[in-house]
Amino acid sequence: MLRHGLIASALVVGLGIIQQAKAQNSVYMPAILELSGTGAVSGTNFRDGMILAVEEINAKGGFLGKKIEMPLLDTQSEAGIARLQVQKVLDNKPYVILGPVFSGSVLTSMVLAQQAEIPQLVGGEAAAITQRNNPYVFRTSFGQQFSMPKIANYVRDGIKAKSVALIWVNNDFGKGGRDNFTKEMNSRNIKIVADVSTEAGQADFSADVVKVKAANADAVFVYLNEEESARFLREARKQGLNVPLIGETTLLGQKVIDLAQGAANGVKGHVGLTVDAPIPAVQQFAERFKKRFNYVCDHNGIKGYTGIYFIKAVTEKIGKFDSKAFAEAAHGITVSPKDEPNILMEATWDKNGDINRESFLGEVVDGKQKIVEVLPKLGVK
Amino acid sequence: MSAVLQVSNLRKSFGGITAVNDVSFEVEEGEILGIIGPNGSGKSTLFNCVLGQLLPTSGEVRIEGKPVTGMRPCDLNQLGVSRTFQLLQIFPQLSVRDNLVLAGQEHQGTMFSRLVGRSDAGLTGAAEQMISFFRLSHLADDQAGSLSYGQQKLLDAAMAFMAGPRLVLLDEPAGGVNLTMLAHLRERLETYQRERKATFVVIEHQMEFVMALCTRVLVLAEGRIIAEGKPADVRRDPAVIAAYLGH
Amino acid sequence: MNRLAAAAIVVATAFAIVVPFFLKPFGIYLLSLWAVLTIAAIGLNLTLGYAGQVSLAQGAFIGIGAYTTALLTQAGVPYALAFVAAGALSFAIGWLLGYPALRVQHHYLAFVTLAFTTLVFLVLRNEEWLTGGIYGISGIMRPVFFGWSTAKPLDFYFLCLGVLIALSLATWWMVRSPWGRAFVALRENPVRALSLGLDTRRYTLMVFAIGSSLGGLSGALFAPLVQFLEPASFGLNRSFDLLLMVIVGGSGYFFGPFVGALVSVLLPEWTRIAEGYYLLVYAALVMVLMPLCPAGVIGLLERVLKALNRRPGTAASARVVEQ
Amino acid sequence: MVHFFQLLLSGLATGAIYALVAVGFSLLWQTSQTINFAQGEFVMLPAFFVLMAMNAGAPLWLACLIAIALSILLLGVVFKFVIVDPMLRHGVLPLVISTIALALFMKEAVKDFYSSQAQPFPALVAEGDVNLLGAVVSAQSLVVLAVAIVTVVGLNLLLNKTRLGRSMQATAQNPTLARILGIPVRRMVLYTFLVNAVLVAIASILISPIYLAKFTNGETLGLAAFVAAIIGGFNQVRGAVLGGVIVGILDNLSAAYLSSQYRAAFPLLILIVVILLRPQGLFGRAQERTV
Repeated sequence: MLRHGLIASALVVGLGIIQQAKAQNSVYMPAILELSGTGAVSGTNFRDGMILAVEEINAKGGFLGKKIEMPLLDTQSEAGIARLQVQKVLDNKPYVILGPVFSGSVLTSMVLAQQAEIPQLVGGEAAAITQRNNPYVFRTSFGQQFSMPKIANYVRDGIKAKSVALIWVNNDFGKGGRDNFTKEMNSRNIKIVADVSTEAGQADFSADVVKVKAANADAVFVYLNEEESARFLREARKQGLNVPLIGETTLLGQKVIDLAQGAANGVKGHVGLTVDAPIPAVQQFAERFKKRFNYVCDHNGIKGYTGIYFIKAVTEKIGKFDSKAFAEAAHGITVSPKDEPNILMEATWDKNGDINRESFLGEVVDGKQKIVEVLPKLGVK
Repeated sequence: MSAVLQVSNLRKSFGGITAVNDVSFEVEEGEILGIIGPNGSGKSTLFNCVLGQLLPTSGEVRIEGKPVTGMRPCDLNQLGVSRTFQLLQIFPQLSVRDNLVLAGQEHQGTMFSRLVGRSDAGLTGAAEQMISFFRLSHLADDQAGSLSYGQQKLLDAAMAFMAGPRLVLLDEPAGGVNLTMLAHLRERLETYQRERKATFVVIEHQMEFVMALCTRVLVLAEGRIIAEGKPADVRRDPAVIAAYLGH
Repeated sequence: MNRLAAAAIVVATAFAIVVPFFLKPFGIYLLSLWAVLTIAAIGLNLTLGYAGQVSLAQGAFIGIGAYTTALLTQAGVPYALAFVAAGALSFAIGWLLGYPALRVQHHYLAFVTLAFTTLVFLVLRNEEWLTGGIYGISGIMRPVFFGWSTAKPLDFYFLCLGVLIALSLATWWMVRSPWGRAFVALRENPVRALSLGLDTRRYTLMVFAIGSSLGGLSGALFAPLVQFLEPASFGLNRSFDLLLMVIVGGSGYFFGPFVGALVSVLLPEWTRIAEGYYLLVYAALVMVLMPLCPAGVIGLLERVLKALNRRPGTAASARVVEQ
Repeated sequence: MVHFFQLLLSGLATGAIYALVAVGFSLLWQTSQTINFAQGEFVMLPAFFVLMAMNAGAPLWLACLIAIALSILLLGVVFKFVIVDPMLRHGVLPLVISTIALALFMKEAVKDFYSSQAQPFPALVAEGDVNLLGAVVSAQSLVVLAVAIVTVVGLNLLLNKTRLGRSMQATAQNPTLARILGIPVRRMVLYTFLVNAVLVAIASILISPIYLAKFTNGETLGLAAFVAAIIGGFNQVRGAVLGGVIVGILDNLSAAYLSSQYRAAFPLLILIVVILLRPQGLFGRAQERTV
């Protein structure tokens, strides 16, 4: 309850009683994230990644001589509140808006940022985000319309599956993945023999495993949040489900591996961003992150971290703090570790604001994620 | 002309126990019928059956010849039957005046007119009369809950009269009321009955009260009528004495 | 006391009209939200505060109203019609939801309505063909009346305020009409009410239906305000929140919902100093405040005023007592 | 058929968890008219007591004891005297608000001061699965089931065979009468709060290896237990247990055979039907006190 907590944010500000004091030599980049509610895990990871980057940058005196001022605003994982937060920070003329992560929240709030001509750096992965020709929205990770084809190809060529069972979590993340995956399967005429929806926070997966088992498909595509993935994997092992389990970062992440306590072994899939990537820069980052927040960061941590450095790179390129110029310059830009080491991996942003990077095919081998293949950037469309 | 209230072969049993056993009686217009009997003799059950609060197992109830067995209390009330309760039943948070207006409003106009019409449903006058009739004028604006027990009893009765009913069933009106207040209540009831030609049925323990008030008395024991007649006669009836002593 | 109340109303209304001119879009947005939620809270206060029928479904009715409006307007139906439809549909569903109240009371009723709310959420989420499912409905336009576009925050705020005032007056009329007295009777003593010729059955269904329709009408404004609907915004939390508004404002007091909605919107803001821990502080504050004024803010005020000059409460300001 | 049996078995295991939570829930309701909307969070929290104790170096068994002690103190004593008692005389609703706020408070506290990430939790029994006529169930689930049964049987013995228990029941059913009979009602009420605290602690320790300790665990659990308690019968320990099992199994069967998207709906539909047709619950006694 008490959800209007944040809705109320700065009614006072609205009333003009308190004006947010903006230090002269700082640049205002508010972060609007899922800090409580169902998205808290993603939100806090994303936040900590950004905090780490901001601390590093400010320690070196900021960029273009300005330090980053990054107030954190909670969306409570609700789109309505996310929209309010964006509306709120827009009253203070931000340079760039960071977040949110939940696609639903992004889709509602990005219109406002667009009207105000303020760039927005989002964590959402729903395909729709970059399909509304909004020149001010930029991703920090693959949209599902990029990651799903990669998985689909793997299912077809790697596993050589003729039929798949599909288990997904019924929120906007899971539903989006499920819809895109289904599309890709149909286009490769691979049959979907089971389509199982699960609840966020579900604990008992026996019914779902029974269904998947009964479908006896050549492969199972698992698209759940980390904890649910872990619970599913345990149940799957328990009932001796022995077909290849394919997934995304949320199935192969180190956290899932730890939580699943052994049940994750043999799981395969596509990983957009992972701290286990065979790239020194990434692993050093993972070290720093662990040291600073003492937990293993997931892909959202990397998204937040690299996102900040993306902004730094673009800004230094245009040489001024100008939101419009930023948006123009950021389209089609390629940031490579040569110029900005902390971008970790070379990345390109296309005309829609979609990001394009190398990604990986991974497999869990005795309790560790092993990268079996590096997938090159997609040909820039 | 037919009786105002006509009860024939009324029977109510809960599981094994038969609380009211084949009771029949009639009440003529303008009568004040008293129903007495030891505790658990089925007086209140009888009342609740007559008033539709309970559905009788068998038997029939007629109001002015019209069968009303099992009719909902509110519909019965619309036919001009109203009641008071053994345990106080008022609306403590409402003012005394609002209690009375409420008691009358459902007899004014239609559901719709009650929404769009005057907020007092044109009953302020009637309410004031009733209030002063029961000598509660000084309390008209007080919350009913703040009244003394006796005053609440008066209010309870006043509410029963508010809609000008033809038949009023009073369930132990004297219960827990001190003697002065009791005399006052009785005098008011008699006056009202005389003025309005109303018909009363009174359940009461308080013998004196019944003897003084009622024109006819009916004695209930173990769910059956064991005696009936003028107060004085009933009082001397050995069966009655037995019933009370035996109890 | 009444003169005092009148004065307060005048001042408050003046504020509601003048203040937004000095606000930035966000402030105006919040005031609009306050107005919209107040309408729903007034409905709940009618069902819960006056008639004593516990309901945890008001949030669901905002959803029903909002989705009805969004779907109809996007199908080309004029907003005014959609607005009416939202109210009517909620009225009908509310009437049906009233039937359980004829059988069970108090906490059981709360459980039934709680279940109802969750069921509505599931339908909104799962029936994608109709409601857009988990993705929700976006791009909801703000209405235009005879050339007056409410697209701008200020215009839309005055639409909300106008509707709020109109509905408040209607409700005010109803609670001081015999109906209002009948509703209080349902709460205070249904048995006696029945014996006084009150058709408690009809009044119960009626109060549920009316309360719900106010929820629906609030939803009809909620949709164009947020311009995006997702099932999650109409889950249990919303209903709990409205319950909080009614209780904190003062259950059974006409102006309770106005204050309650304001508090529920402002309180977290006061805890803002606590930075990341604001929700923590907020929850703590609620737990501390509840015992201090269980009769809500207005209840507290009334006690104070009573202490000053002894005057009894009337039907319009009678408050719930759970026996 | 094997599938069906599998579903039944897993449903039973999950149901046992709900049952543990539901029992305390209805105990509180009976003795103090407390509808504890924070019951789910009550189960979420003790797991973190255990983790904290273990981080401080305590062995598992000790950590569990500490956790139980802490929850008796915080979720029993403090909850009663600080949250419930001041609110009770104001009726059910304000208290409902308070417990809802409490739920939020506990969630936020764990998230802010421990972690927002799900934590692996040590299992009391060795990992391992048991195969019963083709259906597989993890040893943990069996333990949960066993403990649930033991607890409930024990509780029933306590309530029906001991003087203390009978006093508690008397208090639950008719405080006034109990007071007349010279039963120290207030102490009895306190006991039920302590019993609840112990139950949730046990539940927490049992399920966290399966659920993983996370601040949001209470949300789903609380609602399920709540539904279970009402379906089974709000005024009966036995009722709450059977209710829990019914919900657990029903959830599995409906997810597998009816609709996984609406799996959450079926228990609720049952709830509505039960309340309307048999308010005292499937296994409840008819004479239920109203608020």
